Order: sequence, then structure tokens, then C-alpha cells
Amino acid sequence: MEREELKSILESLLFVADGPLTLQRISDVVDGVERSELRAALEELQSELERRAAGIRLMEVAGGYQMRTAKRNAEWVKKLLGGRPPRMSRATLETLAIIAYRQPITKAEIETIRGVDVDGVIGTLLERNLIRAVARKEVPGRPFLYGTTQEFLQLFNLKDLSQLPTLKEMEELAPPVVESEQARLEGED
Amino acid sequence: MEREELKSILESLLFVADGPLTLQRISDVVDGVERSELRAALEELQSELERRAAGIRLMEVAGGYQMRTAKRNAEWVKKLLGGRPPRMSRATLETLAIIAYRQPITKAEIETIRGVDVDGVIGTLLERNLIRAVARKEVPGRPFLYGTTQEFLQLFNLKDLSQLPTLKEMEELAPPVVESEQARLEGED
Amino acid sequence: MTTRVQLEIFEGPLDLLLHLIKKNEVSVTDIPIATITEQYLATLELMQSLNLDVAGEFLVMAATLIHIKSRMLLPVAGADDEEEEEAGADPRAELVRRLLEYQRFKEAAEQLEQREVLERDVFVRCAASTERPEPAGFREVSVFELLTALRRVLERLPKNAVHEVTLERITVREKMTLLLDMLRSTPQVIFDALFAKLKTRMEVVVTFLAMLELVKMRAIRIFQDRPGGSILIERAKAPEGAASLVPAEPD
Repeated sequence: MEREELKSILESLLFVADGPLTLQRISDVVDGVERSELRAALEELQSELERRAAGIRLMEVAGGYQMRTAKRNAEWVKKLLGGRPPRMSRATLETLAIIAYRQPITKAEIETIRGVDVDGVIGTLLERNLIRAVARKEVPGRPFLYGTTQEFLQLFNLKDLSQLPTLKEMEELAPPVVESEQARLEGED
Repeated sequence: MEREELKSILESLLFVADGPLTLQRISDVVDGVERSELRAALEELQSELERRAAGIRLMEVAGGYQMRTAKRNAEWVKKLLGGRPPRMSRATLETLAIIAYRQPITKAEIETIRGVDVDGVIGTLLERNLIRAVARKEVPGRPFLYGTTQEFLQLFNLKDLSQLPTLKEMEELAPPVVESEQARLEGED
Repeated sequence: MTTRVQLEIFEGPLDLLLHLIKKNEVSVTDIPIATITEQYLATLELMQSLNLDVAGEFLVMAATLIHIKSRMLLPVAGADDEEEEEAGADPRAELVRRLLEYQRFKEAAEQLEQREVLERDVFVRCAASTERPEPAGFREVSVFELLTALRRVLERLPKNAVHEVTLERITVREKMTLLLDMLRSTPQVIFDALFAKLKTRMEVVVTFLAMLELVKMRAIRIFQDRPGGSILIERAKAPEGAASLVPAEPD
């Protein structure tokens, strides 16, 4: 298959997909094309859209490829769609950051870091599908352990969790308690 | 505004629109640009996409302008979408929730609650037989009153509407919701 | 000094402390504990005098600060043998660790916010594709997702716009739809006949409420054909002159 034809097909697929498309999924559909060839075509498409400063861009999010509008057109898109997007409060963002970096983590552990109650915030995050309960911690009360979701990655335009910028001196400052807990959990599930 | 910038904005708008966009609607959003200029930009966009044999094309359909996949990629698109019914969009789900809980209700009333135009979504829901016009409201304009259908009950696996949980019940059920949420996410990926 | 305390909304005691540390241009690792404690307490007082709700966590931190301050004032008695381990350890150490850790996540949160946020900076297509082979159904959704969607909508509304109606049992709404259906096939229904068919007291109440609701929204009309005659229910008629302006109903 010609490269141009392949790119055209990829554009069509990415346009109709209702979420990020993994390379695996694309490869299932466009069978008979090498993965390396697919990846090259996707990259070419991506850079062409950038170069043209097109209104639609190709982004790598949540483990797949997804078409999104160009950031600089955000104001116009918002005007078309109307409604205000739910603004995320500082409390929400801070809690989300803690969960993202320290997952799996319990509510009590988050509260220790933030120094305040996070009940309401956890509820909001669960409802928005940005976090989920991944397990229970085997301590008295069996509290839920929370982790981030695919929606979280999509919301912040992240390919995967490793794309999160590293926290400064994280390892040195992490209290040993947390590390041993982590180890215990990993042994469990 | 530069022609290229305008085309980029138009691409973004057409990409996110949930139905054909009329020139009027586009002109309401991109105010300050002459209609003739808009039309010229749309035509340019259209012919560029044709020339590149792009996977996304700009079509003039009954209601206005709409982006669609290139016809010659139809087989691939079908292969991607085939067998897997689409996920309900957020807008659709929200509108459906309002209708379910507040039926019978007019379009204007839904729009007051959601804060945005719901024409396209109502169309989709009617087409999928999830809602129907049950009567007209005898006020000026005699708008339709919408209610849910048998298909709606089937989709949500409900015996009747009284099985819909109330908001209060949901709050009481918070932990189980988390678990079912988890199950759903795991089932998906 | 205290009179100029800015009243920002602080996320918690750690947030307030970081703010004070920044304002005084001092290092987190070497906090002038007396000054910071004084300003911290002054801020709490100001918050209280403005009737702001000062959460318990703020008070706990106040106690911690005072405790650290008093320990700093103690001479390092006979620290020769114990080395740094116990008595000689900086009383601020634990607080410093917590502050640094919190600060780290505060920064991480700021970085998250600077990313291209979906539905704020970038958007994806929201339409289900129009070019599916056949208009198939939707993927299965749980009622909780439906309810969550409703809650999302309600949360975006100004508080006073959320009617108590949203908490009501759905039964009345369902009955309203059923009544309208019935009136579609039978133009007029006799009130008594309608209620005679109902079996439970609950059903009667629900039907009655549904009827009232429909009258209120002018979808039906209740009237007597003659004084003392049967009460009739029918679908409301279009206001004069309006009928010719509207298209026929679908289906």
C-alpha cells in the first residue's frame, strides 16, 4: 500500500474512532501493513498537521492516537459548543496530582500529605472517572486504594503515566513507611 | 484574520460539531468575518482535502457543512466500527438523563438545563428510538414534549422507570458504585 | 505586619505556612519559627474575626507550631552522649519534611494544569459517527452512568436552579408519559373511569399528581361537560390561531 493511501486511511479511522486508537487496534484493522510502517505513517501525519497549523491535530494520549483540535483555536470551539467546562479547583488538582504520583494510595494517606480532609474531592474525581478504586488496603477498615484512569491520561494529554514530569528528589524524601507499604501491596494483588 | 488562520478555525469547528453546521451558525461563532469570506475559506478547505485525497472530507449536506470520511476508505471504517456499537457521547448521555428524570420535557427546557443547543442530540436520540415525542405542550409554538421509550428501558436494563435510582440513593450507594465503575473499566480495556 | 495579611483562600495549614514562608522570603529548611508562628496565629485570628470557618486542621497545626517553638527555646541539655539522634534533632525536621512534600505536589498540580487540558484547550469529536453502516444501538450503559450524567448537569447549574423535583420518585414522571399516551389513542377519558382502574392507594396518589403536573404544564385539560356532570380529561388544545402554524407530528 502506498504511504499516501495509508495516511488517508489512518485519517479516516482516527476521525471516526470514539477514543484513542492503540497501534494494536489500528494494526488489527489495517492488516497486512507492518507496524513500523504504520508508526511511520502516523508520525508523518502528525508532523504534516503541525506544519500546516491545521485545526485538527494528531496526539498520542492514553496509550493510543487521537485527533484533537488545535489548542490555539480553543476559544472558537468553546464558543461553538457553549457551556462552561467544569473548572478544576486547586484542591481537586492537588489531590489528583498526589494520586497520580503515589498510586495506589488511600484517602487517609492523601490527607496526610495535603493536611486536610479530601472526602468531597475524592467523590468529584470518582464521578468524573479520573480516578478509581483499584483495590483495598489490607489494614483495619480495609480502605480503598485509588489510582488514575484512562480518562485521566486523556484529560491531561498524557501518553502514559511515565510522561508525568518527575517530582524533585522524590525518592530521597519519600518516607520509608510508604515504600514498605507499596512493597506489601505489590505482593498482594 | 488571515485566510490560513480562518481555515484552521473552521477545521476545528467542523471537527467538533455534532451535526452539519450552517453558514449562519458558523458566522455566529466566527463573528467579524464576512459571510463571503467564510464561504470562500470553506470552499478552499474542501478542495484542498480533495486534492490531498485526505481521509476526511468536507461535504455540503442538507443542513450545512459537515466533515465525513472519504468514501473510498469506507471499507476500513466499517472494519473499525463493525460489530462494536458506539459509546454514547457525554452530551447524549446528559440529555438522555435529563429527559429520563424530567419527562415529559420540551427541547427548550432541556436547553435551559444544559446551557447548550441540543438539536443534534435530540435527533440522535429520536433516531435510536431512545426517546419519542409524547405530546405537545400547549404554549406558543406548541413544542413537543419528549419522553423515554421501551428501547430506553432495554438499553439500561430496567423493568420500568421506577427502577431508576434517585440521586439520594446513589449517594448512599457510593462504595458499590466505585466497584462497578471499576469492573466496567476493567472490562473495557 | 499582621494587618496586611492577605486573605487568600488557603487549601489547608500547609498551604498557609508555605504562603507565609514565601512572603517572608525565608527557606523552608530553615524556618524562623517564632516569626512564622506569630504570623500563622494572626492569620487564624483574622480568619475567625471575619467569620471564616477555620477548620480543625488549622488549629492542630497551630498547636504543633507552638510546641516546636517551645522546644527550640530549650537548651540542648547534655547532648554530648545522645549525639544528634534524640534530643539534638532539629524540632522542625518533621514539619520541614511535610512542607517539602506538600510543596512538591502543589508544583505537580500546577504543571498538570499547564498541560493541554481536554475540553479547555483541546477538544475531541463529540458526535457519534454519522456514517455507520446502520444506525445500530449504543453500547450498554449502566443506570449509574446515567445518574452521574444527571448529577453532572445539576452541578453545573446555579444552586437555586436545582429543583427539589430531581429527588422525587420517578413514578410520577412515568405516569405523566403514560397518561399522555392514553390520551393520544382516546381523546377524552372520564376521570372516574381512569381512577376506578387503579388498584393501590399509591397508584391513585401518583396518577393524581401526574395529572396535576400535566395540567400545570398545559399538556392536558380537565373539565366538566356540564355542571355536576362527569369530569373529563383531554389533551390541551392549541391556542387559537396557533394550530395552522405548526407542522404535523412525527409518526
